[in-house]
Amino acid sequence: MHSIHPTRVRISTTTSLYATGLLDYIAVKFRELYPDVEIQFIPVGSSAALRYAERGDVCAVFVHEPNFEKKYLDMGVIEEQKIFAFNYFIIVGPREDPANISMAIDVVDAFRRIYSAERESTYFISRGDGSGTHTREIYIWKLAGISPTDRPWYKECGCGMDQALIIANELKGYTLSDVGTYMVLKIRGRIPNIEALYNSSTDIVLLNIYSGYLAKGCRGIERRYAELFLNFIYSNPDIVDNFGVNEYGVRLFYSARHFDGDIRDLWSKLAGIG
Amino acid sequence: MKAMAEIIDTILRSIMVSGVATLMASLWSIPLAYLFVFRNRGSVFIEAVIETLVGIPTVLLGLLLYILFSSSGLLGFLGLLYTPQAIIIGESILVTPLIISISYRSIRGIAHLYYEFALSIGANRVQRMRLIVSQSLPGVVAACITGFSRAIGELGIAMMIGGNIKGYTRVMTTAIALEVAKGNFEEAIILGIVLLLITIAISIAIKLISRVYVA
Amino acid sequence: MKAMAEIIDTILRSIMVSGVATLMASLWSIPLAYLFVFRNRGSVFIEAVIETLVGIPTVLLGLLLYILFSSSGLLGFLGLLYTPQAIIIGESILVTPLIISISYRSIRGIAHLYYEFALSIGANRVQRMRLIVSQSLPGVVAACITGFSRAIGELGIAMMIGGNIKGYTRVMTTAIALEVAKGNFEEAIILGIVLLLITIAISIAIKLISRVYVA
Amino acid sequence: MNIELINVWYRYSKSKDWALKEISITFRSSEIVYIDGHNGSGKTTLLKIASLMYRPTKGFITINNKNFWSLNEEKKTLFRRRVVYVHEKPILLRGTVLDNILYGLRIRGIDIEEALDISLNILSMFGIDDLINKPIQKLSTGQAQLVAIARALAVKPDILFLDEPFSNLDKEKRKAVINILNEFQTKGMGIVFSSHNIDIDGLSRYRRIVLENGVIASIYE
Amino acid sequence: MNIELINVWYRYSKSKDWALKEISITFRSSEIVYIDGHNGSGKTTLLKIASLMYRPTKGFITINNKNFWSLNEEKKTLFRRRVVYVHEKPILLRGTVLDNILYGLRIRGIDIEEALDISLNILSMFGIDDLINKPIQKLSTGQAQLVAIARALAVKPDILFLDEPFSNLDKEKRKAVINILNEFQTKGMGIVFSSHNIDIDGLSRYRRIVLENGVIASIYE
Ligand SMILES: Nc1ncnc2c1ncn2[C@@H]1O[C@H](COP(=O)(O)OP(=O)(O)OP(=O)(O)O)[C@@H](O)[C@H]1O
Ligand SMILES: Nc1ncnc2c1ncn2[C@@H]1O[C@H](COP(=O)(O)OP(=O)(O)OP(=O)(O)O)[C@@H](O)[C@H]1O
Ligand SMILES: [Mg+2]
Ligand SMILES: [Mg+2]
Repeated sequence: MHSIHPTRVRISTTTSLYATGLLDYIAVKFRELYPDVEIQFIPVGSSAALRYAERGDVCAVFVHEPNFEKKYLDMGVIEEQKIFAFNYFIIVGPREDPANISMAIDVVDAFRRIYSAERESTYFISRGDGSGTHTREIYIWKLAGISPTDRPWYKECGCGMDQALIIANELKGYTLSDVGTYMVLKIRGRIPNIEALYNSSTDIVLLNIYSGYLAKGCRGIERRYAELFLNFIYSNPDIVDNFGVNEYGVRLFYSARHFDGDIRDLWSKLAGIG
Repeated sequence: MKAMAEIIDTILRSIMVSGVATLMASLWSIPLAYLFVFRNRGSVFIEAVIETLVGIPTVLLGLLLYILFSSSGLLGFLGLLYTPQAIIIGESILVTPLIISISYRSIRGIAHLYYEFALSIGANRVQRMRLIVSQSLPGVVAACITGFSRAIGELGIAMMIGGNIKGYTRVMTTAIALEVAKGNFEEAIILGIVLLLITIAISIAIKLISRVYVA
Repeated sequence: MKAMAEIIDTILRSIMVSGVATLMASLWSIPLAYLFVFRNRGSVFIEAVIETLVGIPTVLLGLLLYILFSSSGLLGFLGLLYTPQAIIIGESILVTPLIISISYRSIRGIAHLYYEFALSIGANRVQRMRLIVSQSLPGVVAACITGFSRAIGELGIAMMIGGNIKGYTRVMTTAIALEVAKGNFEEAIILGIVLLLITIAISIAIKLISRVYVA
Repeated sequence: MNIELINVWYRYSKSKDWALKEISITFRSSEIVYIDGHNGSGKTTLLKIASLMYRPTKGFITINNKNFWSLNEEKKTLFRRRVVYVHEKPILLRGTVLDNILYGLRIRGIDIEEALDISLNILSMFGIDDLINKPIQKLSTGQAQLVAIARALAVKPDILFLDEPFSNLDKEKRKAVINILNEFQTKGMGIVFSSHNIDIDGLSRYRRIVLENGVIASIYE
Repeated sequence: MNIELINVWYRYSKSKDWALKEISITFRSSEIVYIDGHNGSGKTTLLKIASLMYRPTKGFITINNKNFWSLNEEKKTLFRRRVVYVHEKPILLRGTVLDNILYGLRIRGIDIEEALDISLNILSMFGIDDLINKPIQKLSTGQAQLVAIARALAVKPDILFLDEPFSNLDKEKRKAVINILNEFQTKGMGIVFSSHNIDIDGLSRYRRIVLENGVIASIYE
């Protein structure tokens, strides 16, 4: 039964997550169950997404930035965390890999190699926008005990993940990326000059955890449906696991459901590194 | 094919939203322009303010409106944020100074002349106003078209208070921005060219109207 | 305080980049405007093309230039992408139609008159050109200032081919966009107001110049 | 009809100087008055005040012994319809010559058939019937001036005020207009005009008023 | 100096009709010529052709028996400097009255002191020395016309072409200009002018040429 005025549930999300198409895909499936509910995604910068929740403009948020999430949780702005998916950060860089990071033993070693590479024009592109990815990158430099920010090859673009990858591709530089955005651009042929050079599914600092939250200010029917939607994602691991496999040839997201306890611990750890 | 349908949907929504915004803006801008011409006291000040507002950066206006419309904002209770109505309101505010300033200039250019003529030939008050309105109409229409062109090409407001929601508040400019983020340059270029064609059509329309006007 | 220094740095860079872009654009736009006035064959066609290009969406132009400048693009070997030079080139292309069209209109309005006058009083070819140039100068300067105003308020090109690299290609509009993405709305508003103040100063400058011009 | 100016002074709103000073004069039906004077002497200003367009800064205007500027809007319009002023530079409305001639008739509520009749008549009187459907931007300056004068005569005012009506006309057209004016005058119309151009041979007997610096310097009967 | 038009025809570029047809006439120093004719009869066109501004569509112009339009640019300029045309509507340059008077002198390479001298002289001749530093936008139409005529006379052309020079002048100024023209004529300057306005009493003996529809209809010596 379609009612004339569907209930609209607004969810702010980071642009990079939205651009993979996962959310729209899930929303379509959800609508099959709840035809009266229209899930509306507002793709924005990651920190802006949480800011919108704080101001009460959205009912839920999808983000992947534990340090920020923690801050807003502590402020009492968001609640009811649902970790619904994870994947890994990867280090991408020029195919020739001048810093030889594909031989690195761990991510810290990889960053050290980038730092001490023979330089002509081996750039490192930093998001520089205070996003979760940016925070993680800074954390890794810290673990490595080096500070690159005053180096001429260290470029802060103040941009989204897509733009950072495009810049890395053009300048033949390295950058830290989530695998989803990387695959989306790769498959469309936008970043032919760079490859995923380092990835690891064991390195906790490369773990990229996607969570959904309800905004505290959200009430009534909208909140009920938002909660339903979060539960729907959480309780349908197949959808998350299979999304994009046909199109991209690899898995973009792993459902968090099967790793529930562990992933929560890891999340708390990551939230502490901000 | 689904993508095509979506693109067309976005284009139609853009035209609709900007069209309504322009119409709304005309509703108050045109009478205001006439008012400023008729009561020409302090006109230098008003002119300066209006012309300054014409150049307001759209992100700034978008941001201010967002803060106003957001649920913790002054007008939050209206629930307008992230609706097409919000974009319409935002764009109508954006183009108001533009429509006023262009109309004002075109009306002022002729009002005195035709006022005197109407008086000289014995028109009564209503007939005088009617004459000035009819003689200045082409310039005013051109102003509205210019306003539409500005509205449809605008990104900041549509993004900040529209939210770029698929199938609901996504317009051509926000769609272009998103397609670029997705790496779909081809789609972005197609949308960009459609937008260009629309603005071409508009500039031709203005040319034709102003030809009638000179006539 | 470091933040303050950074903001000032960004503002100065914006002014510099847009200033150089406008100067470069003037280098070819102004002579072209004169050329179009002097050889007025096919002028209707040229006028239509130029006025259309004035309205080109900046994201579209930014995208096209990105494709051109990217390493796999035609001009990739120049290594211009993500440099201030790239923004300068992009903005100078962006404002070219604007400067041409405004200059053209202001020159055309007076060229015939002063050409005939110069001929009538015995000026030789060089003196005739010089007279037309000197009489049309204020209008041309106003056109350049309008171009600068457009360049400094432009986002699409600075973002797509400048890359918003901190301390290098970050300009006011891209900085505003970044602050918005970061959720730092207050900073974004401050930057937006600075941008607005600059455009206000510009519109006042145009008013003053055009007053001299009418004079 | 009598329009009497009683000690009228006029100053433009942004000006410090008086454009007209202590003007007392009466304009009547059936009479021709020629306002003479140097550039800037106040001819145009006087005509616009006498034709009830500008309100005197000081002094009064009475029409048939009624104080014009204290009448209500409606009555003012009724008087204004009996008096027409034609600008120095013709002001034409967008559209054709016919549209222009019709305008003055239509705002007086004259129905379209009668208005068309009158328009055709006046145009053929001026010998410009062939221009009837010409868009106004295709007229030469002289033709535009004829249209403006014809438009004013079409509404048969009691007194017609013409500001430099001959300035853009060549000798032949000038003659034609003078003949037409004479004809209307004999039918009782008052005509007041200003001119630099003293080649007005053939005009019926007129009174000449010379303005100097905003003051009436002399009157020749 | 003699400017001879030999069977000159002229057609404006976007026009189908000839504005001038088979014009043959000579203009000379020391002679006054009055070009008469209706609106649109070709007066302005003839003056602009004779003052070497417009190139005839057909026919020749010889100056002192040289075919003007086959000369090189430099020689053309030399002849043009000896002939000045003053537009119907005065065209003034931004700046002051002085800037305008100086212009014609400075482009002839006359040094600034001499040019200043000449300018002051001509302005006092016209009785407008007090306007010398006035910005041109503050001039009345009549004053602007005087400045344009003064500017032309300042360069002492062999032949001066004036298009409707009296149209914006009141009677007194007209008289003053006529006297000045007479004076220059007696010193050898040729003067050619067009006019609707036949009040040119006081002008020295002139030849009157009447144009009709682009053709010379009659010549009165
Ligand atoms: N709109 C105006 N604002 C201020 N002053 C004006 C205005 N119009 C005219 N004046 C001044 O009023 C005086 C009379 O002007 P008016 O136009 O009546 O003269 P006129 O005799 O018609 O001159 P002309 O022969 O040049 O048409 C002049 O000093 C003029 O400068
Ligand atoms: N720029 C032009 N383009 C086309 N035709 C023109 C142009 N200027 C004048 N004409 C035409 O050439 C003819 C002669 O015009 P011209 O200006 O020489 O007449 P005139 O005798 O000076 O008239 P007036 O007394 O109105 O100044 C007219 O038929 C006119 O319409
Ligand atoms: Mg006057
Ligand atoms: Mg002429």
